[in-house]
Amino acid sequence: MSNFSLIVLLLALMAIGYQLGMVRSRRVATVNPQQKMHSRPHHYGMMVGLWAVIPAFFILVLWTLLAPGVISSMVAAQLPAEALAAEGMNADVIMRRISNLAANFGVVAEAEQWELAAAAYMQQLKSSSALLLTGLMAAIAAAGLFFSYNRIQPELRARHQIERTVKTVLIICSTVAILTTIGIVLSMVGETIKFFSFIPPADFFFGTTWNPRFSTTGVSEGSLTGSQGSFGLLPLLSGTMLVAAIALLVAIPLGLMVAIYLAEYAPANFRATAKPIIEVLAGIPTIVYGFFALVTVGPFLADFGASIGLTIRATSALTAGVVMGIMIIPFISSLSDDIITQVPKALRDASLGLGATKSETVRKVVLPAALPGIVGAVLLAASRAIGETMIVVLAAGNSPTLTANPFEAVSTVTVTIVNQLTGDNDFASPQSLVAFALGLTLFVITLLLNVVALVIVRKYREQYE
Amino acid sequence: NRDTVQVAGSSTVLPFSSIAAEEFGNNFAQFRTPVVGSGGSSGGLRQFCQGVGTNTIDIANSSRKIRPAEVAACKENGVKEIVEVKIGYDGIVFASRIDAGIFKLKPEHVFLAQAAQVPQNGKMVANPYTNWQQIDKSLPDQTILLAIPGSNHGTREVYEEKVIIDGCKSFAEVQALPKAEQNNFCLAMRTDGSVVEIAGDYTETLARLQAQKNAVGVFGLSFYEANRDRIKVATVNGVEPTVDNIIDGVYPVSRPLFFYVKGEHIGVIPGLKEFAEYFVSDAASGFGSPLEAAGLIPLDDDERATILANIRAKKSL
Amino acid sequence: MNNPAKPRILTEQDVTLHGVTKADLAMTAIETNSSGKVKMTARDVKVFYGDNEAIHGVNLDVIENEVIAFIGPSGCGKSTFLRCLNRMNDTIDICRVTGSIKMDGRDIYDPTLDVVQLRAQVGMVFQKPNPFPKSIYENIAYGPRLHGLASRKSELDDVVESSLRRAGLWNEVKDRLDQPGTGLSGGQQQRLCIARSIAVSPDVILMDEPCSALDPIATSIIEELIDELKQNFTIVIVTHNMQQAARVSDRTAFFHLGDLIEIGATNEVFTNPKNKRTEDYITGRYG
Amino acid sequence: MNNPAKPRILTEQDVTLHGVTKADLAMTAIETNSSGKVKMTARDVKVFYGDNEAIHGVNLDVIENEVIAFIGPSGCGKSTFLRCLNRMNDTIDICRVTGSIKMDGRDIYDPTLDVVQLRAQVGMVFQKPNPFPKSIYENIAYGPRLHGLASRKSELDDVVESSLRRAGLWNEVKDRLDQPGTGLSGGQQQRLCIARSIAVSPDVILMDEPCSALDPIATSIIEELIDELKQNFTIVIVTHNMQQAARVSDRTAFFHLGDLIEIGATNEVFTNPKNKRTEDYITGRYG
Amino acid sequence: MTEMNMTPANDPAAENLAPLSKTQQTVARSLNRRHRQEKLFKGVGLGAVVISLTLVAILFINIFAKGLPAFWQSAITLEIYFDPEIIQISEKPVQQPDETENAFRQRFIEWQSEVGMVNFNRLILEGLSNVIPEASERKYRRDSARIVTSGERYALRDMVIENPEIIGQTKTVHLLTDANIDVWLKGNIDRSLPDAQQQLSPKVREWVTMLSEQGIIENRFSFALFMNPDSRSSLASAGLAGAFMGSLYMMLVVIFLAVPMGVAAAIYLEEFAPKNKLTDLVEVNINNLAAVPSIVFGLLGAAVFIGWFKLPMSAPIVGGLVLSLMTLPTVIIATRSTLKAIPPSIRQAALGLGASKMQAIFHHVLPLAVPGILTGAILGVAQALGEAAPLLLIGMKSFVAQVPTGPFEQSTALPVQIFLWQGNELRNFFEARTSAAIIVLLALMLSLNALAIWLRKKYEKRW
Ligand SMILES: Nc1ncnc2c1ncn2[C@@H]1O[C@H](COP(=O)(O)OP(=O)(O)OP(=O)(O)O)[C@@H](O)[C@H]1O
Ligand SMILES: Nc1ncnc2c1ncn2[C@@H]1O[C@H](COP(=O)(O)OP(=O)(O)OP(=O)(O)O)[C@@H](O)[C@H]1O
Ligand SMILES: [Mg+2]
Ligand SMILES: [Mg+2]
Ligand SMILES: O=P([O-])([O-])[O-]
Repeated sequence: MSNFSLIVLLLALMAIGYQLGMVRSRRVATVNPQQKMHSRPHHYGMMVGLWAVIPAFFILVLWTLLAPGVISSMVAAQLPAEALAAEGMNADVIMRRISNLAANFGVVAEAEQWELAAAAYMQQLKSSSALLLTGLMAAIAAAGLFFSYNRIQPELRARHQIERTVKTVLIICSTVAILTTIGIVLSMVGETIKFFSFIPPADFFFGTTWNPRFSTTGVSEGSLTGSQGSFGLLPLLSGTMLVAAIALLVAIPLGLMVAIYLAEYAPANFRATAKPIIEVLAGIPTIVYGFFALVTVGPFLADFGASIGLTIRATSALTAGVVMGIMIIPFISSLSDDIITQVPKALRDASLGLGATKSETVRKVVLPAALPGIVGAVLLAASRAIGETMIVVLAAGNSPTLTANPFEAVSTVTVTIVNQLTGDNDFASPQSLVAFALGLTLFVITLLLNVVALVIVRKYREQYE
Repeated sequence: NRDTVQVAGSSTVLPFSSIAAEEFGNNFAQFRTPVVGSGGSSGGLRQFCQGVGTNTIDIANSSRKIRPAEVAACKENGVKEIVEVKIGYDGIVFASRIDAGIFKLKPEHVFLAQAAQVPQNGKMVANPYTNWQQIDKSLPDQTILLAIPGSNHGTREVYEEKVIIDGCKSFAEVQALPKAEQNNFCLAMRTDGSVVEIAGDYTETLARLQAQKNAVGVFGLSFYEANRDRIKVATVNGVEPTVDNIIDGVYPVSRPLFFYVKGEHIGVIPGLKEFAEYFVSDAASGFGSPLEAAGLIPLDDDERATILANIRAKKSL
Repeated sequence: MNNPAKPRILTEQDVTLHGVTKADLAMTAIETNSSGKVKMTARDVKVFYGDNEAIHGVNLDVIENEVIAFIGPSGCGKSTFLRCLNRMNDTIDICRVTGSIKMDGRDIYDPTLDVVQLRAQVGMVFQKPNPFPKSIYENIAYGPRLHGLASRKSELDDVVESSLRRAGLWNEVKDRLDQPGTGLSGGQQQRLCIARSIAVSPDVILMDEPCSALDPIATSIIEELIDELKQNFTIVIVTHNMQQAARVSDRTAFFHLGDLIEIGATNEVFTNPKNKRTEDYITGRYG
Repeated sequence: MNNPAKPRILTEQDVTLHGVTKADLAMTAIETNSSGKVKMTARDVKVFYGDNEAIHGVNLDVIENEVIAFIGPSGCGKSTFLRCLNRMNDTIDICRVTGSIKMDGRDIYDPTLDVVQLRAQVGMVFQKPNPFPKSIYENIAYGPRLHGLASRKSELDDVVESSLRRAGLWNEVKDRLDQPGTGLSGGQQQRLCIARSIAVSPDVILMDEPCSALDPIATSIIEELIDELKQNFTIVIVTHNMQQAARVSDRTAFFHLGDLIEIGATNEVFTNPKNKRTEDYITGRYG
Repeated sequence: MTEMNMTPANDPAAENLAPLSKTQQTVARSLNRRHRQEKLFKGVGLGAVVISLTLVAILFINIFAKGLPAFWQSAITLEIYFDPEIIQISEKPVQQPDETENAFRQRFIEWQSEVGMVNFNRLILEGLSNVIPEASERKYRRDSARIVTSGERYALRDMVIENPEIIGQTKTVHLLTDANIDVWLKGNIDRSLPDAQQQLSPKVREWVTMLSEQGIIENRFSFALFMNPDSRSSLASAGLAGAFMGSLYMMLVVIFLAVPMGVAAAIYLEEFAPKNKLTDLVEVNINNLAAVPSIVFGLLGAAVFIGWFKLPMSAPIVGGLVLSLMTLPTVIIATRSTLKAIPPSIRQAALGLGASKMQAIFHHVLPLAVPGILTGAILGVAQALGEAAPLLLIGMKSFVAQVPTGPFEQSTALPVQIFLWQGNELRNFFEARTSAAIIVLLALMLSLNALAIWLRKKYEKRW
């Protein structure tokens, strides 16, 4: 039976357990009228349902994780030793061949007789394993059901059991975020280490040229295979910072002023309409922004620059930054607006009562008080800016040079990750592996950024509450 | 078990593969239409070599030949039957905006326009050129702005191999360099913004041409064909990039296109073998076929017959 | 509180004894007996929250350099009326004020009047202490800096010190002026707010139940402060604590359900109320 | 705790009068004059907020079906002690309680005791009215539904109606039971909260300044309700209003700075306080 | 400090105004400057709002101006005679009572293949020659084959498969014209360009001009755009149905996975978790996840869901899982801040009535948090819906010529479709289609959001 249908069955069982538990608890209650039941009937029902399902589900998970390993070792134990010796192959490869055969996939060259036998054995083991699992689960579920059913007594704290289960589920959900982080780190660390076996870390972290080359150009000549290009992180980092800084320079003043106006000055219904409209800016696909930057903003900025005697490239850090800034306006405006409205009226009254004008109150009292929240909003926006890819791909000029001039073309870490990863590079070459090193570096940088921000916010929070 | 053929790989091959898949789906009612993914030649091959089983792809498209290292990696992971299928050729052209000057390029012009250092009077000096006319009087009076494919494109490899290296080695100064350093020298690019690497599709190159009148871009032949009203093409060594010229081998910048079939999956994934055969059939990719209409430069009939036979025989690399 | 067990002592006799006229009662008592100059006058002031009339036409004068206490049961409109006096009600969207309130002869609801200036002249201490989340120094310096009252650092330091001294807080905080004002105890915070409001030298200070959140010791400090402040300022104080009203105020006004029921010299109001409801209230019949 | 500084006012006479044994005296005077059965006993209860001791060892009995009032200046620990009685202090992270509190002889801080059940038995009305943002009906029905007190809709309707009637709110809201409870006026909200807590028929009701936000009329309704409720419930009420304490309570306990200074029959405490501080407080010397 | 004014002004109604004290004079002097500042500040705020709204407007105008034309597409109206001479097929199979399902399907597929062998192009050609007599001439064969887009022959085939009765009848059908004709008719190609730069041959241009003057070719609302999956071989029939369904499935996964899980995590972290170093770490970690470039989630998804859990490639389920992981931090952060804002008095009210902590949260706190949770969901889902980068790595940047019927079937997604189309060489055509796809994406996003905003309003009312 497939895992899916097993799960459906379990759910059905849960419903049955629920009913049984309810009925039973009502009967227990009538039998012991002098004693108050600790929990409500539906709590008992739910408890029986959970008892029926959770242990069985646990078995299912465990089995699914362990069974394949057990089966292969059983098959491996069955393999004729002389055949193994004769093949002189490594056992891993043989097992892969056998499991391919068992899954009805072809293998290279004709399969040996003993291989076919092993495959058949494996298939047989698999089907009996499935049977065994179904049986075991049925037994466990029934046991759980009857165990809990019989335990229903007035003093049994069914609600506590349920709440403990729910809390466990909540905890599991909150570990997903952590598991994701671990997953991300794990999926990058190995490749990063491989990358550093090609390129010394110092060259990566402090290198000032980014020119990874093509891992294979001129392979036919054979002369280039040794050449690895340069993998200096700094130009990419400076590009990332430059673009993000410009974006924040655009978004922070605009977003903050929007937030202030909406929260402090605008009439309620204007605010109610304007806010969601501005929020749309965050939902437009980034590729649209990219083309908007490339086709509209870039040439406009270039012409504008020319008219005031500045050389601005059509695709530059400025173009990408400005457009990205537009995209993250709502992150700052909406979140800050919420936070500004949360600043207690008492503070405003205190300032107004001293004879401050509204703007003085906003600037000197409300904004400082809202600062921790605003920092959070800016941080989220900055995160988005650093992690953004498409706009930069299209609008920043994709030129990894170390420059602080916003009118020049630049490239960023994220763009480079995409390029190197989806690129036409050997997947074992440093050109491709560098993507993982870049990803991990960016991860660490944003982590540091967040830690710093948390510390800052904490500091303010202690002062301000 | 999976009943749809899964393809991934080169974005150059993607349109051709998609058309073949669609036609296949329309003509073979008993099979589902194959799903064609992209992600670049290497990306496809990487997935291809992950192993055998339903959650790995059946076919990898590639705008270059599979490399020995990749074959080894494949074998390492149990993918041992790799059937190589060549489907045709692709031309690469230089084009500029329709209202810009007319270019009659030679490889050395392009090299001089993009190199970090150029040979001058026996010495290597930092690239002094900012206008095409400084490179050659026959070229238009236009600021140099080259939009070349990014290093994530298979096209870049052909471009460097057939244009840059070629142009570069025509200089005696370069020939004088030690053999091992020649390529390094040739491929070093100026970083003053005159050369832009395009990581996206040809449309992005086109958009760049639209934004900047002076830009010269690198395109696939079929893309140029479909946009003749907006861009005009440059001759290379005086040869027009046409299908005939490419088939005859007169036009220098062209390359073969491939796909690789996972032999282990043949007979397991329904329609895999049939799709591969259909792809190289005369109806799909011969002369007058939909693929030719889409810009593929077809193989000649003999070559196609051999390849078809290879598929039937599951001839592995 | 005056012991609730003894309310009956107010007799009919008492009332006549204090010679209250009928006219006085009819006008809802504009008490102008006073010795001093009139600082603010309110005539027929009504306040509406939306459609709900919270104050029903109050007439009242505030005399210069006096302490006037507003008492009355919860929800009777004390705070509302107080907030009219420096137009803090403007900050409540649905609030509307009619009638006239003048200060030094000038209508403070005149559209040409600058409300910012008015609030600088009529300071306010709120019911709940609301220090700025800034340092103690900055809390005090905020107003003077805003209005440009001190041009140099040393002047500002002087203003801060003298304000804190007068609020009786200087000794407790002089060593930690740079620490946040929110870190002070409730009573200290309230005194900080008082110091903050006297730092801009207003003419009138409005205090809305300044001691409601305070313990007895803190309360007595604030009461002493009020005593001292009335040398220079006119003070309007709202309190639900009759003992406090009795202790600190020169005159007392009793509000009930949006009406000003009675106003008069404090000792008179407490010992000899003219109105039955006042009597009931101060003797603890309700509230 | 009966103030350790002033144990002397308990004269030998008093002790014999009420038949207190020596042992009891050693326990710092647990006042058990009473006619009724003891419902809750607190012995040497100390409460800490972090390192700060807010209650310094209080001993106190609550008698069944009495109304006991806690009075005392702000911050003296009335609310804190009240919250100990149904373990609402558990919800404050930094709060720690020592000593023993028993209800019907059972330690309520016993780890095996189900705190949820305790709170169903000891209901609480908070200082600030906190209706659920649900309909009036749902506000009342929530508790009975939670505890399965009414199985059918009609039963539930009955519970809702009788609870609202007893809280004196039925006439005002009977036509709008489906409207949000938050839309009621402050006083109505407070009565709603009272109705909500009596709907689950607790044994003891704790009320933390239930009238602080109310006008006189609402106050008197609640006071009448308390009078009525004490037929069936035991009521502990915190108030800063001595008139109220005098009117509604059978016994009064005076707290000061975390100590229980004095406890006794209400008329005795008010007319004849044994402790100087109690006297100062109730005569308005401070507070 | 205060310099009280000494003027005797005993009459309270006196109109001669009392002079101000010295400090108040200083205040009065500062007022002009401060009021100017006030105006400026307010003006800047209003300006910022106006700029932001203008930017929204510009982007929308930009997208709509480009995309709207793609909702209409030129089609030719032809009388098609389903000629029995050309359509020589056997009887449509009917399931026999003794026949198994499988055997019947086999037979039906054989019959379908037989229908597929028919040259439906000939039907079209004959229909064409009714309106263009020259079309059937041998020398114009190439030209006449380029009028109707190639995919329409399958439309005719499907008509026959659907209902073999029509063989022998004449039907009026609207067939999509070739994409190049559409571009030409919409005026996106400069008609004065020389032949060498034109996509259409002179003959075709002549015909098309004539037919559109006669009204035989006209712009019709393009249902194909909504009903068809993507197509490469017949560009004019390319549609969004596949991508739309793919995105929809993914969003369902995100909504049913990321939102509940994020809320659960937020509840635990905010209401239950002890406040210590570990929870600080978790908080930083979640904030940091929000900053991880989306492509990295793609890497993770490929490794975990495809490599480890062996889920199918290119399937919306995997895309949904990856996007869920990506959206999770947004939902958690939004929910946590909402939970923080809910007054503790509500929790205490419930606890005081004898509700357990869990009950207090689920009965009272969560319902109140719904608006904030929905805001988080709006932001998260909008982001997930528009995200393409991580999908590249799990095989969703694919050409899929079928509409998926479930989340486990291969499919593509709207942003990916936008990606693929904007890279198409027939730029004039696809520029518009890309924008049309963006409009559809925005419409999907806005309708998901509208739902959330509606719910948010509904729950907000109760406060
Ligand atoms: N912001 C407001 N919106 C609507 N009604 C209000 C508002 N503020 C006060 N009210 C109403 O106006 C009336 C008077 O309220 P006010 O705050 O002036 O009472 P108060 O005398 O200060 O009472 P307390 O002693 O409780 O502070 C009350 O009925 C109150 O409900
Ligand atoms: N959550 C808390 N954290 C820290 N300290 C607290 C907390 N709650 C109360 N306290 C402190 O405990 C002491 C007693 O407070 P409590 O609230 O019990 O006073 P109260 O007698 O109810 O006063 P009031 O009449 O003002 O309500 C006070 O000093 C107060 O500062
Ligand atoms: Mg008030
Ligand atoms: Mg309290
Ligand atoms: O996608 P490519 O064909 O350029 O590898």
